[in-house]
Parts: sequence; C-alpha cells; structure tokens
Amino acid sequence: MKAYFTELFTGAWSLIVGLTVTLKALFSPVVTVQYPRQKIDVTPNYRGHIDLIKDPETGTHRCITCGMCMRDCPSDCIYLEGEKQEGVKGKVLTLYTLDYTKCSHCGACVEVCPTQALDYCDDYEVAGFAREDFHYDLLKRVEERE
Amino acid sequence: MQTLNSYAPEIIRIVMAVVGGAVVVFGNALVMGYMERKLAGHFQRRTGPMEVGFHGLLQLVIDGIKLMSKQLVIPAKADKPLFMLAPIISFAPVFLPLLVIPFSDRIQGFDLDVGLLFVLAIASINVLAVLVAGWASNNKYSMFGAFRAVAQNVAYEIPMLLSLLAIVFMTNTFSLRGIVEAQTVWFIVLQPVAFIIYLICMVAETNRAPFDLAEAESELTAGFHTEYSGMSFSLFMMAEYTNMFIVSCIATVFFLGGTSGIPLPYFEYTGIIWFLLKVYLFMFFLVWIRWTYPRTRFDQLMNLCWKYLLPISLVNLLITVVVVKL
Amino acid sequence: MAEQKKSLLRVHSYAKECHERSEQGYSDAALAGGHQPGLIQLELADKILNACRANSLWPMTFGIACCAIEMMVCGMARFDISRFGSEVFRPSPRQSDLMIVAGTVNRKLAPVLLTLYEQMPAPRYVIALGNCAVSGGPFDVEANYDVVLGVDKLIPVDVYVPGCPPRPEALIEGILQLQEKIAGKRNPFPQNRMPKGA
Amino acid sequence: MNVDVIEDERQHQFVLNMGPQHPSTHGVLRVLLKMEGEYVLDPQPVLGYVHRCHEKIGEYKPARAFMPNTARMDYLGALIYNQGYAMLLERAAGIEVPRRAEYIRVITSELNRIQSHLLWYGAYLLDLGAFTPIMYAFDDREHILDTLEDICGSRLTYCYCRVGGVCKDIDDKFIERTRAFIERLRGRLPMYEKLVNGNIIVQKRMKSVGNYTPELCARYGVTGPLLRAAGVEYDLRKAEPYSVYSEFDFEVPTEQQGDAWAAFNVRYREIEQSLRIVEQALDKLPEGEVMEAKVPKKLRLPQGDYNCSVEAPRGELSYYLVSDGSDIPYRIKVRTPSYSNLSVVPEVCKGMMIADVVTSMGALDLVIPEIDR
Repeated sequence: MKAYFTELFTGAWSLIVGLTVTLKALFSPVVTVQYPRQKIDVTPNYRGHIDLIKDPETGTHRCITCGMCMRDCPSDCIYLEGEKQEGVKGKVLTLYTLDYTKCSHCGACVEVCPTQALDYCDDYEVAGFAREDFHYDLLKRVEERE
Repeated sequence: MQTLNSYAPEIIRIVMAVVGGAVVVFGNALVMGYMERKLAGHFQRRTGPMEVGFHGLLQLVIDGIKLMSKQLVIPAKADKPLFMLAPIISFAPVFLPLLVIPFSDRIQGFDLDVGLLFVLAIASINVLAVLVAGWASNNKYSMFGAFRAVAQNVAYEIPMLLSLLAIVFMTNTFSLRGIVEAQTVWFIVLQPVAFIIYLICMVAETNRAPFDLAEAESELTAGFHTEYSGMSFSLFMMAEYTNMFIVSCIATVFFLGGTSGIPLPYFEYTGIIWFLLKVYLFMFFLVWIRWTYPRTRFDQLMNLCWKYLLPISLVNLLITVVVVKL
Repeated sequence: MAEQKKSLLRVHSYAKECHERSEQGYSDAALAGGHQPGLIQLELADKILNACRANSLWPMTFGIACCAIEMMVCGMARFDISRFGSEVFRPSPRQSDLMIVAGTVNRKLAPVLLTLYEQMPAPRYVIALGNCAVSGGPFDVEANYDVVLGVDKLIPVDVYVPGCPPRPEALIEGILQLQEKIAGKRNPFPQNRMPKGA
Repeated sequence: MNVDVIEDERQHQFVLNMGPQHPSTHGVLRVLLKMEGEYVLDPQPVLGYVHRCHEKIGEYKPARAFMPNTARMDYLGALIYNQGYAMLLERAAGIEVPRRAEYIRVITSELNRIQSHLLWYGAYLLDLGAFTPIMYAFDDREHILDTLEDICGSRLTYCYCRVGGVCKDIDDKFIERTRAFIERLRGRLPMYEKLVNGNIIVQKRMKSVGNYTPELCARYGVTGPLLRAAGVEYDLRKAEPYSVYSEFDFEVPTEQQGDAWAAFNVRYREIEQSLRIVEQALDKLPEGEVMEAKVPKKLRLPQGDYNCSVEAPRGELSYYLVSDGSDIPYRIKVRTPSYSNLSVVPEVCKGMMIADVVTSMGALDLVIPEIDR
C-alpha cells in the first residue's frame, strides 16, 4: 500500500518537473537561424566542390595537367584534358570537368596536387532541376571569376 | 399562419446554431492547429510557421486548401463504403455537443436537462468512427490503432464519468447551465481530486499524447488513419480538435465556473470571453503535455486507469456523497 | 512454415518493373495520373491551389542513409523547415506530398521506393537529396553491383540537391526551388526583409 | 500431428511487416513480426536494403581510397571509423604517427562519440513518442558539428584522418570552442535529467524491457554499451588501449540489469566520460607535427593479413585486410557492431508487445548502412 502511494506521488512529481523544463524553454529565445534571410557563417574550411584557384600573379589557374587528381579520385569524378601548344612549356589545360554528383568530399585531389591548383569552394547551398547542372566546367568557372 | 409565426423564431435559432457550430468547429480547428504548431515550435526553441502570412498565420488555411485538393486514395482491398463513411461518422456528430454548452448566459443552443449525458453519449460516437476507419482500411496498423482506441476510450469513460458524477451529486443537476450556476466557489477548489482525474481522462479520451496510442507514430506509422489521405484525413484532424474543444468546455463548465469571471461593463455577452479563455487554457495544457512526455505503453495505460484512476475516483465519489448527503 | 517464411523474405526482390525502369528510364505511361491535365481548366483556381501546395509540402519520414540525418537536422530547431510549413513529417505516404529520397537506393530498395511513390496521392513531388540519390554518387564505380545509379531512373525527380551529404541549407534551398517550380514564385516573400520578432 | 493446434495458430497469428519505411526502424531496416494480438512471437530482421557494396569497392581501389567509404558506413561515428582504418593501414605499412596527431584523433573521435550518443538520445526518445528532447539534443549536437566542421570541412561524413596523421591541424579557436562546448553540455545535462531521465513514463517504458545476459551477448558477439549494460566491463579503450587512450583517466560505465533502461543509462553516462577524455586531451595536447613526413605516395602493404579494432559508439569495430603485396587490398572485411547487436533481436524481443519491440530496438542504437555495408 505504501509503495502504491509512493509511486503515485514520485511519478506525479517527476511529470511536473518535466513540465517546468518545457515551460522554461517556451520563454527562452529561439535558436532558429532564419535561413534565407539570415545566414550562418559557414567556416572558410568548408568542403564544397573543388575549384581551380585563380593565381593573383598570373591571373589564371596553376594547373599543369599532370592528371594526378584524375588518377587519385576514388569515385572518378574528375576528367581533364590538355594539349601541347607552341611556345609553352608543358601541357596546357583545355578541359577540366567535375562531375560533382559523384564527389564524396574526400579531399584526395586537393592534397595530391603538386602545384596546389585546387581548393574547395564555399558553395554550400546548391540545388537544381537536372543532374547535368552539377557537371561543372572548372576552366570556365575560373575564367568567369573576377 | 399561426403555426408558422410560432415556428419562425425557432427556425432562426436553429440556423444560428448551425452557423455558430460550423464557425466554432472550423475556427477552432484553425486556431488550434496554428496554436499547436506555433507552441510546439517555441517549446522546442524554434519559431514554427513563419513565412506563410504574417508569422505563419495563413499556414493552417493553406494546409486545409491543400488537403482538399489532394487525391483521395482508396486502397484496392479496402471496404469502400465503410472507408468513405468513417471520416463522416467521426466529423458529423461533433456539432451536436456544442449545442448544449453554455458559452455565456445568452449563448447556448438549448439547455438540456441531461446535458452532461448528451455530451458524453455523442462524444463516444467518435470511437465508433475510429473502429470503422481501422477496420475498413484493411491495414494491420490501422487495425491495431482502432482496437487500442476502443479499449482505451471504453476504459477511460468510466473514471471520467465517475469524477464528473461527484459534482453532479453536489449540484443535483445534469444540466450544464445548472452546474455553472451552482458554482459559487469553483469546483476545482472543492473537488481537486476529481479535477485531476478528469484532466487525465480528458487527454486519454481525445487520444492525445501521452495517450495517443491509436495513432502512435513510432509504432503504428499513423495508426487508424494510415490509409487516409487528403480531405478524409483532415476531417479526422478536425474531429480531433473539436473533441479537444468539447472536453475542455466540459472541464471549464464543471471545474472553472464556466462563464464566471470579472464582468466587463457595457457588454452583455462578456461571459464568452472568460469561457473561451478558460477553454484555451485547457487546450494549452493539452499541447504542453503533448510536447513534453513520451507515449505510455498500452498495458501501462490500462494499469493507470484500472489501478489508479478508477479506485480513486470511486473513493472520491463515495466521500462526496457522504459529505453532501449527510 | 519454412516455405512461407522464405516467400515472405523474397517479396522485395529486384522487380521486373524496377529493372526496366533503371535500364530504360520511366515511360510516360508509368507517370500518367499524376500530371494529366484536368478536364476543366480553371486558371485562377489552379494558381491558388498551386500556391497552397507550394507552401504546405509535407515530407514523408523516409530516411535511407547519411543524408537522412541532415534531413532530420532540417526539421530541428536550428534550421527548422516548419517556417515554410513543411515540418509535418508524416509517417504514412498517404498523407505526404513530398518524398525526400535521402540516401542510396539499391536494387532491393527500388521496388519499395516505387511502391511508396505510388502510394502517395497526387500531386506529389520528389527531391533527390545527396549524391547517391542524384546519380549513385561515390558508388558509381566499376565494382558496384547493387546501387541504382540515380533515383531519377525509377521515379521522376523534381529537384536535385547534390552534396555528400549536403548541408541542411542546401535542402532548404531545394525546397524553396521546388516551391518556385510549383507556384512560380520564390519564397520567402518579400525577399530580404526580416519579419519582426524573429 | 495435432491438427487443431495448427488451425488455431492460423486463426490467431499473423505477420506484421515493419519497415522498410517505418518511423522507428532508423532507416530502411525491415522486421517481420509474427504476432498474436499485440504480442510478438517471432521477430525476424530482414537486411540488405542499403547494401552498398562497400567491401567490394574496397577491393578495386588503392587501400587509401577506401577512407571516404569508411565514413559512409557509419555516418554517426565517421571519425572513429576513419581512425580505425587509418590505424589499420599504419599498422600494415609500419608507419609511426606523431603524438599530436594521436591526440587530435582522440579529441575528434570523442567529440564524434558524444554527437552520436546525443543523436541516439534524441532519436530514442522520439521512438518512445517524446518530440521535444530530440530538439534539445540536436541543438547541443549542432555545436559539436560546427566545431568539427571548422577543421574537417564537413558536418557528417568526415574524411579527416590520413595514413600517418590527420589532414589539418587544430587551432586555438577549435580548442576554445571545444572547451566552451564542454562547459555548455555539462550545464545542460541536469536539464536532460529533469526532462527525461527522471520521468516516470520513460522509466516505466524502459525498465525490464529486453534481457541481455552476458551469456547471450557472448553468444551473439554483442559489444559496446549493450554489453556493458549487461554488467561486463569491456571497453576496447580500456581493455586493449589503442592510440593514446592509456594516458587518460576515465571510467567505463556499467549497469547490471541488462535491459533497455540499463543501456540508456550506460550511454548517457558515457557522454560524461567522453567529455572528461576530451578535457584531459586538450590539457595535455603536445606540440609538433600532425602528419608523418615519410609516408609513401603509393602505399604498398606487405603481403599478409592485418587486423585492427577500435571502440565505435555502438561497439567493437574491427577491420580485417588481406594484402597480396600490391597497393590494392586483396580483401577488406569490416566487422561492424550493429550487425551483431541486431542479431539478438529474434531472441530478446520474443514475447514482447509491439511497443516494447520499438523500445528494445531503439536501445540497440542501430545504424542501418553499417549493418548492410
């Protein structure tokens, strides 16, 4: 009989304690970030898709078309082509495509690059209506960037 | 001519009652839906609906229209007539209890001598609808939900009635208005035990968390309305909200003195403000506990009813009878 | 008894329909019903209905792999998609409008996905969340023998959200783009004014 | 023999199909429940709905390229999975890891464990029908994710460990944020206790649900918090200290009852222990490099087979790799804890009510892609 009432009262008390917690939350400020209007500072280290870095000295990318990134990529999402051109040492990059839909942000390409030509970009809010939207032409992107 | 004249005001009253009932049912569903989602948001330290209308005020209207425009799916092996009928059985009778509830001294459909019994009788039709819905869906989860709902509602109606009977013994009337008028002191002071029992039963009767076993989301996907889509689903939801409204009204009438409160000057219908305020206080409580507690298990729910609520309410009734009648 | 159990276990083998769809893509006949023009055209009513549909997208609780966690995060306090009216995660496909395919679909899951899509009442929308759902992602390699390369081979996809997994903002962006696609108007409206008290 | 009995069985029993799309199976697990009324007679898990050929992919790629896959097997313990795989390759190739890198691995792994436990905490309560604790837990979890994102670059499927160290050094900002987080979570734990742990409904739902005896656990290979809930003090961090775990002072929480409530408490107390480890590691953090300089670009593993086990949030994780001397592994096998933990379901959940099956499976803390791989 005693156990019956003890359980009743401790149980009821624990329920009341629980209610106070949520009531307190009701009157505390919200933690929501009103996303499209207000944005979180995403860290500069965020790994978006990769991009060719624009070298401020030469005004273009630093890629030497060695193809290390293409070979090291675990999911085969990089494809690049280069050709010999007159008067230039080594190969010249003519095509650098990234199939972002296969990328897994592992960072192998960025780390293996001998000239540090690649870096992650900060685009963290990409969405589109077709999967071809995410087959990036990085060469075009680096030219378009200011 | 004579008869028509005598009937005319009656017809107007009926029309007014129907319109008023519809306004209460739909208005309450909108207000309650909005309140629930907004309060849930703030209980969880987020904002809730925000972008649709000012602070999400239009959210529920838009949800309603969307649900109306959705395809109505009837599963191939469902019992079609019953499947269509269930939401209607659930939704149609919710207008009736509103007729006898004294919203204020002047606003009441009609004052029935057996108002309490009428309300409880109509309120239990809802469980039939749940059973029909669960059966007709031809889905095992729905079936589980329906069975649980039936067992739960049948069990909880007993302590609910017993706790209310204690007050009926004190006032000697079943009429809701009579009970309101009999309260010089609010019965929550005189009958605290009955109040707590009623509060628990009220949650269980409306199938709300922590007793929402009929639609236990994590166990039975969506319980008895798993197979319902679009409008029929929204009818169930509206019926649920109206049932919440009705049980809160009963609680207000029985324990919080109904329309009583500080009278506002120059306003004859001042009672309704106090009445709705108290009703929504109960609704707030329902929302509050829903977003605080986990769900109970089925046997625990039954334990609570048969081992705790029923004996305590019986003892309470006995003591009341002895005190009142001696 | 053993036979019965075996047959129960075998229900979701890689169904013929799924195989055909993943080989040839879905046919128009498979999609009829969801996108058929109505008998009567009411432009204003359509506009209103579309605006309503866009602003109350109820997703289904259907998480498959890693991206499901980010989908859950979206509903949580920090990101809170309830602001756009889509926090009502319905467990039953019958009551949901939006299927967020959050994760890798393999051959065993493909028939389930089809069933779920067909159980949703029209109009229904699909978001492919994460690289696996968009194109098979990191599993689109030589050694793969089980992963369906892109959920758009099985069901029509409205919005693609790439990333592995994408940040929750990307999913919100995806939902906003879906709203734009449905209603022709981009949320939030007005664009760059904070509501008071937020 | 007895025809009546068989007919009787058919009349009363039926099969309920829980999943693959069901809110409480944490993904696309399917459980076939043979039921009689609300009681479950024979639960049978059906696997394979997220089988993604991880192990096969591992055999086609250079050993190092398997690293992103490890993070996707168990997305909640990604850093611990990374660490385990990196340790395996280091053991195979005989590479020493700088001490600072080991410390950083421990710090990030323990933070990862805390976020995994916090997510489980919320999701478990969601299974029981409480919606609010998950919001609070995720709110705390976001702080860890932000901190980790700052150095790892992603929120969930990190690819942070490298053979011979980690790919990026931590900075003062990270240390500061981590310390702030420890402070914050310690302040929040009493709130959780008030809201959840003390709640009578929670206790009633969890107590004496499931019966994990040490014998049963040994039979099925159950490890991790479940084993500790059964009263066996077995934690790889203590039993065979790998990395630098031997340098920290922490306890292994155990309970005796072996039910869901015990598992709940073990996990809950582990959060506190992980906080302690992180705190000590931050205090003792040595200076130096984070990446061994002499790691060959092409990693050739000597012929032979290698094994490495670590303590993942859900139990003992072990990698097994057979090398034929080339840079591509001959075979990779991963022993994931959830797979073994799930295998007790048919035995433990027999005779329970359906609501208890949900409670019991929630206590296992399943991650389905880890089971199916």
